[in-house]
Amino acid sequence: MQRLIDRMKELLADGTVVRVLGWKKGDLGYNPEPHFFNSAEELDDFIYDGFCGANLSKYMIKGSNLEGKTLILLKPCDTYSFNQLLKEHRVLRDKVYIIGVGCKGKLDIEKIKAQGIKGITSVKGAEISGKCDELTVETVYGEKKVAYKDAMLERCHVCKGKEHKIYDELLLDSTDTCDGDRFTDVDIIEGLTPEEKFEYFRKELSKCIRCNACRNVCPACSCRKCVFDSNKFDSEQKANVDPFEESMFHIIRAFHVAGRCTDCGECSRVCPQGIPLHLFNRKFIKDINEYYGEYIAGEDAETKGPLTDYTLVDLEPGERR
Amino acid sequence: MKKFLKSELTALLNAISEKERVYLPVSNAGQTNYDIYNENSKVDLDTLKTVKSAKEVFFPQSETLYTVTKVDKKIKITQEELEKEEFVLFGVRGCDVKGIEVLDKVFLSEPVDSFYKARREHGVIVSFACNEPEESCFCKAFGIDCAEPEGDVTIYDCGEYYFWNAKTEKGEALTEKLASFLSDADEAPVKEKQQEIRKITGLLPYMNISLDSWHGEATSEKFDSPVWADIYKPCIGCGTCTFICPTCQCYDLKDYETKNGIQRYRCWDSCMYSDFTMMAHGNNRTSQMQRFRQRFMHKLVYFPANNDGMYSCVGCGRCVDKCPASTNIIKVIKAFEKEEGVK
Amino acid sequence: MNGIGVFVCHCGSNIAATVDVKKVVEMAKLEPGVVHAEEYQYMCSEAGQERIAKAIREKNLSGVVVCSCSPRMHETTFRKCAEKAGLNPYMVEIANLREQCSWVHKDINEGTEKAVILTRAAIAKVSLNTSLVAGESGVTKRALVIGGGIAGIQTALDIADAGYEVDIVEKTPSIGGKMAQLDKTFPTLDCSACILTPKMVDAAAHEKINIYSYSEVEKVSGFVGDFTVDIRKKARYVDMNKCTGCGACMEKCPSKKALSEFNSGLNNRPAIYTPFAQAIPNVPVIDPSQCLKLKNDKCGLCARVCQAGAIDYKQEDEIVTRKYGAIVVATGFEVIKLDNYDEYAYSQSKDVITSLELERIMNAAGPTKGHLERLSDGKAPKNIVFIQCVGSRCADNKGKSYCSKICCMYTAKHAILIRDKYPDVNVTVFYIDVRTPGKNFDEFYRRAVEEYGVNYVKGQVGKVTPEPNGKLTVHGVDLLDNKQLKVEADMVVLAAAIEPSPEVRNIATMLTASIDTNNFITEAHPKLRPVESPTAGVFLSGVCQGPKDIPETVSQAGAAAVKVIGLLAKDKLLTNPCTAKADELLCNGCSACANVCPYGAISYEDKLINDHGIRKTHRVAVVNSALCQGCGACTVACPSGVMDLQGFSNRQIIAEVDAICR
Amino acid sequence: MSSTNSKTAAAKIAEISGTNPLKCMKCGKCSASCPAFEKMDIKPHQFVSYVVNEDIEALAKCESLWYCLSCFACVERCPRDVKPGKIVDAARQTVVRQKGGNYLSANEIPALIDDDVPQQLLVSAFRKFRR
Amino acid sequence: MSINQEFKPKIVAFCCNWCSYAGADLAGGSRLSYPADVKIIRVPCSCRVNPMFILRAFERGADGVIICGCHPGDCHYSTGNYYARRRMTLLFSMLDYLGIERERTRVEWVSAAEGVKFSTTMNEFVSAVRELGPNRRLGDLRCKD
Repeated sequence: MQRLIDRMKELLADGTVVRVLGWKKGDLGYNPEPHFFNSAEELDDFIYDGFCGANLSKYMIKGSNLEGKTLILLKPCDTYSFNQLLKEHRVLRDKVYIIGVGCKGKLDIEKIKAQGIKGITSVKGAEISGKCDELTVETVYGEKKVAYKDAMLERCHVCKGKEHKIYDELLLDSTDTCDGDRFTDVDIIEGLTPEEKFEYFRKELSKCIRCNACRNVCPACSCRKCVFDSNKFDSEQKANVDPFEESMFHIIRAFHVAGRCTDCGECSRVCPQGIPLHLFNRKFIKDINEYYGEYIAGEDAETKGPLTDYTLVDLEPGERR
Repeated sequence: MKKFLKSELTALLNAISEKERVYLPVSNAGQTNYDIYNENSKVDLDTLKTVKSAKEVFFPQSETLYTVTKVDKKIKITQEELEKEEFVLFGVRGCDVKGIEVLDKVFLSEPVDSFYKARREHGVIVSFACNEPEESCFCKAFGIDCAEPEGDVTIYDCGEYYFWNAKTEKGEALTEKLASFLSDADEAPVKEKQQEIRKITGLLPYMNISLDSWHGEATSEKFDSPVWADIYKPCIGCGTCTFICPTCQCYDLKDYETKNGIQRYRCWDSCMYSDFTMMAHGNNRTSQMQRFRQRFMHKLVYFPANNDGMYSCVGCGRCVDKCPASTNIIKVIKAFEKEEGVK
Repeated sequence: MNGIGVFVCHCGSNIAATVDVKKVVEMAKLEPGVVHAEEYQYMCSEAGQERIAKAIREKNLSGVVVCSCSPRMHETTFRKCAEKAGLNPYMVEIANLREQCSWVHKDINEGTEKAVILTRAAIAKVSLNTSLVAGESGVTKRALVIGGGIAGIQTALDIADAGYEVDIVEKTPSIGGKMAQLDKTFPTLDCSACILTPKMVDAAAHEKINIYSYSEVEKVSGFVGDFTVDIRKKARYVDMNKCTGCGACMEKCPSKKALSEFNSGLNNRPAIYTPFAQAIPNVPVIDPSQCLKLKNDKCGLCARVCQAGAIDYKQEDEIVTRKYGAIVVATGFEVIKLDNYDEYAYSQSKDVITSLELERIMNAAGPTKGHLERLSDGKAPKNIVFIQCVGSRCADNKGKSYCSKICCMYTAKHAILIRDKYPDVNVTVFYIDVRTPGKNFDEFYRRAVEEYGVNYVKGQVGKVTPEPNGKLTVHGVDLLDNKQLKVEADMVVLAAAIEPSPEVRNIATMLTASIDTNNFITEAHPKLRPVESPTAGVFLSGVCQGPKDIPETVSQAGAAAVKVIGLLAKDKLLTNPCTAKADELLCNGCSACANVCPYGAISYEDKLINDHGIRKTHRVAVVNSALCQGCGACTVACPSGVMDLQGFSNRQIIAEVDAICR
Repeated sequence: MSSTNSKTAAAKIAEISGTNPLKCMKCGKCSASCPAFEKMDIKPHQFVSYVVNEDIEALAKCESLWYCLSCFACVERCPRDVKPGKIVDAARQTVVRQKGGNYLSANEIPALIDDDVPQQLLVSAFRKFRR
Repeated sequence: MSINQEFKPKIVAFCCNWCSYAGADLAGGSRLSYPADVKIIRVPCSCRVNPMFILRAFERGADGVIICGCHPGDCHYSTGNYYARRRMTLLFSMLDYLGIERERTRVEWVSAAEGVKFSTTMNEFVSAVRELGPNRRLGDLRCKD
């Protein structure tokens, strides 16, 4: 990580960039936050470890409006989001210098806590330079050990690969973390009866508190004003007054990001109620792949998205292939 | 002091719920939130913090206030009925009990909110001492003792027994109703447990955070600080912190046209939202920095200024746990500490 | 908002019989915003319109709902009426109580209930309507005619005579079409070529007409008044400017195996050829699939004999892009393939032929030089049987559901011509019905029976079997005698159904003109607008719209020409004001809308936006309303609902949904 | 037979045959195609008229029913998809059903089969007699 | 099977102006009947139909929603129905995924000449929705009777 910090300081010093968009150390060992570092001194608080799951690409919408060039750190999966934002003219390529950083799988503190670990004061073993096998969690109730894999975010188990799709330079090594198929869960749900499906999603969605965290964190939800905040459409919603509104919100959100979602998994990561929101997006990704051919949003910044494209022989609605 | 066997809990809950609604932490699809008890409920008193706080029992996320119907071309208004049945709110932690006290300041002072008032009058609060406080907890900073929470009744979890301590008239009345389950008990195990809890409390990183510089008179000094411009940046403008907060009380009024008239309802709103307090001329606060500042200024400065020094934060730490960008009130306080320390 | 007026039309009893119009009026009055409601016998009548105008003036209405027939029928009528009374025409909405309510349902309660709901939806919509003003667009004073048959030639001549430039695009090497292949025409029996070729010459000589022969339309974009068309001029391998039309090349060409298209494949033609002697342009083309030089670089004889040096083996297809104000489709027809009717032995015997083939046999320039003879052995036939309705009027999926219209008459023509020239030949015609509506048509048919002794038998033929002796047995029935017949014939002529040219589907797609299940192009209105397609600026001439004989085709061609002239005579056209519009305050500039716009009407600008006092420069979408046709694809592509369609706005449609579901 | 009965009988024929007699345009291709035309008292193209006119009684009594070879040439060639052969078939079925019982049982058949009997005859015989 | 004959489903039909709306007019003109439960909303093109509209209809108590447009290749705007086809394919597959019966939503291509198809389509669709019974899964409870 020191290599990374040195390089960032170098780029700040030679004027290539005027600020760094990275992660700032937290105070509990697992809670770093996205941060704009404006000087080399500030970088003393910089961190890049297993808990830096947050996808920084969306912050570049803001970053693109700032004076001068911003250095942004992108993990392999974040580069897809960045490309997609670039395609939609939401970020400006010439306002950014991209260091693609390696990734050994990102951690989910909820998964650690779900193992009954409470009162955490620090976590060791999450360093990017380390081997990333085991975490040592210090708590007020004693020390606990957790296998790194068991604490990894769901998305890292079905990682799209550790290749950066856009960058100016690359730093730090990655480890392959993929050990599952990302459509398994979608398949399982597709196999349920309509009653079971309804029951499953009703239960999950009933937890939704309409906090909009999923939307606001989503790099594809980059609208200046969301339809659900706007009165233009008579579609404004603020609370889950009725179960329908939760379904409506999540269907429409999934639909709006269909063909644009890079499956970065941020929606599920941030949901305070642990709703597996990525399942909606994955469903669409799976359908699009099956119906219209393999398509990975954000693989590049040019290809037309599947919903703004067509072929003469597309599947009819309701037909299955 | 009374006590009952932990194994008797279900029977006790069944007994209450025969006559009255019981709200308590229930696990649903992997998350624990307050819900109405029934025999199939997966009661979860072990999870320290429900995702949403207990405030929604008195101040639901959305509720209809009145309905407007049209009879020919005339308009008729029907007010929604107020709460008139007794209910029990069971298993509330100390911070959430305090949160209700904060809400009382808002809704029970003039003009009184009749919907809230009716619910408060009909609800009995059974609180729960925290055996295992967590790293994000900082109730102590607000003078809350999680080993000895307020409430009509307080329950302490000690070994195979729940100890039961009625503290108010309402609590006594409930105790009487449940007399068959409760036996007299010695305070000693409770005291012992409380010692244990307080020891842990001392070890937790946030519990002793200082609020000295935060008070009703700090308005201009804090408002104009350059710190805000830096610390707000990670904020993504979602409403997670507000909606899980036990004290946030802002709401919006909206209309919904149903087949049988137009319902006017209120629903929680978040000062973090870009369309909060949207008016014809636009928004009061035009940047996320201003919105971010508003939330913490309100919790730690404006509210105490108007409520005899009472903060509208109770240190439950939910926002610390749940913020998507890992920014929170603790980070704000610490940032100011650093800035002011530098000065 | 001053208030909405609701006008419920009885349409005589068309609506009133199934919808309680008084109830509709009563219910409409209860809707919010409605200040006036009335019913009347015929709202579209002058008196009806006057009622609407009066209410608009007197009650100062801000919106009008007319509950009447389909908006496709009278929306324009009522809009004009509103405009005259001082209301913006786009403040009028129609509740379709006739085509979509009273005519569909029988029960008056059901009908009335639905009518009330439809009216409610229209009221909900109109209360959100905004005044719209039509824009203007220019007119390119040039017309394109696709197809160079009699329909296309006549349309082109009529347009050109009015002083406008016309281009004809013909896919074959010569104009002339099917009529050029005909021997004689009914009922006058004049020589087809004698009346057609002067018209072909006129077209070629006309200074306003430009013929793209051996060419096809490749791409069409734009809209009424301003179409841009790519025309592919297929390589002829002969320089049009140098060729003198001497024909030496055709004579010398050693490759003579190709079947002559013009002679319906009954004889051969060389690889370098003009379809027929009177071809226009009289410049041959080289068929690359037959030419030895082009196929394997041998031969080259034609280049050597051509004194003008017109042969150019290196010629390539050329794309010409031109602008047009109007497009006429005159793509004509083909005879259907007879694969599904093998019971008539068309594929088994050379002596079973189609009527079009008979035309060529009868023609002096045809494969038999006009002698009636069997193609199998060249002998003169003694007995000829005609079978009508082969592939027409079929309800199964083998043939066409429609009547091909021309067969009865040309069969009578053939029968008369044969009996006239060869009185010893017996002619039997098996028919289902003989249809002769047309001037002098029935008289013509009767002459075949009465003067020429043609034997007409009512009853469809079951099958034709070729016999070992070279004859054909026709297994028929005489329904009037209730007898089965076995007729021995030397030749059987099938009146095969006609169908639109196969290219029409592709052309219709390019023009966004709709076609029916039989591939005929749909007219804008079956009765009132028979020569226009629903797509503005696209007109129909000839059989592409439906089966027609020559005089009908010529009249339709003229009518289409008049419509084109009417359009080209205008300097400006009013454009549809129901176009898309972006709210630049909230636009993300993400390009989703531009990606789906079929007209390239959306571009992006960096604009200084004032959001309640905060000024920022944003990349925002800008719609060119002259190009936008109002499909609305962009409105759905836009994730933030910023792009909206005027006249069909999100709020308006949602209001309709709400009103219907209430 | 009362008029309601003949109505239901006609409807029954239409239902069993799966055809719509009203689609017939009286072209006669069925009769032209029919190999048993000469023997028939009611000709194939007339079948539909009997159904349309609800004169099922006459149809049931006619000889044509039993002369029809079920070769289905008419069905194959009918341009209107009316399938006169199916109408005859349906009429036969109603008659056979009324008589009750089968003329042949499955077990009796093998013994009766001549080696020279063409397959088609066998099938049509079944169609005709075994209901 | 007991189908509640009393159940009168609410059916919203979005019809494109150029083909299906004209097809519906032709059905009327040809006096071909279909249930009065069907109410048509005219849109310029099937591509104008926002998934929001469909959900809105269900929210407000519709039991079925059908979208009719020109046949693929015949769109008045050349390509509108191709986009509609993809959008609706995905939307329907999401509804299905959430347990909303697929039979409640449908896309049909009906040309201006297909009055018969319009009427048979509507008859079929309405009876399919009738068989399913009222829409209880997707809809706002506040909008129920």
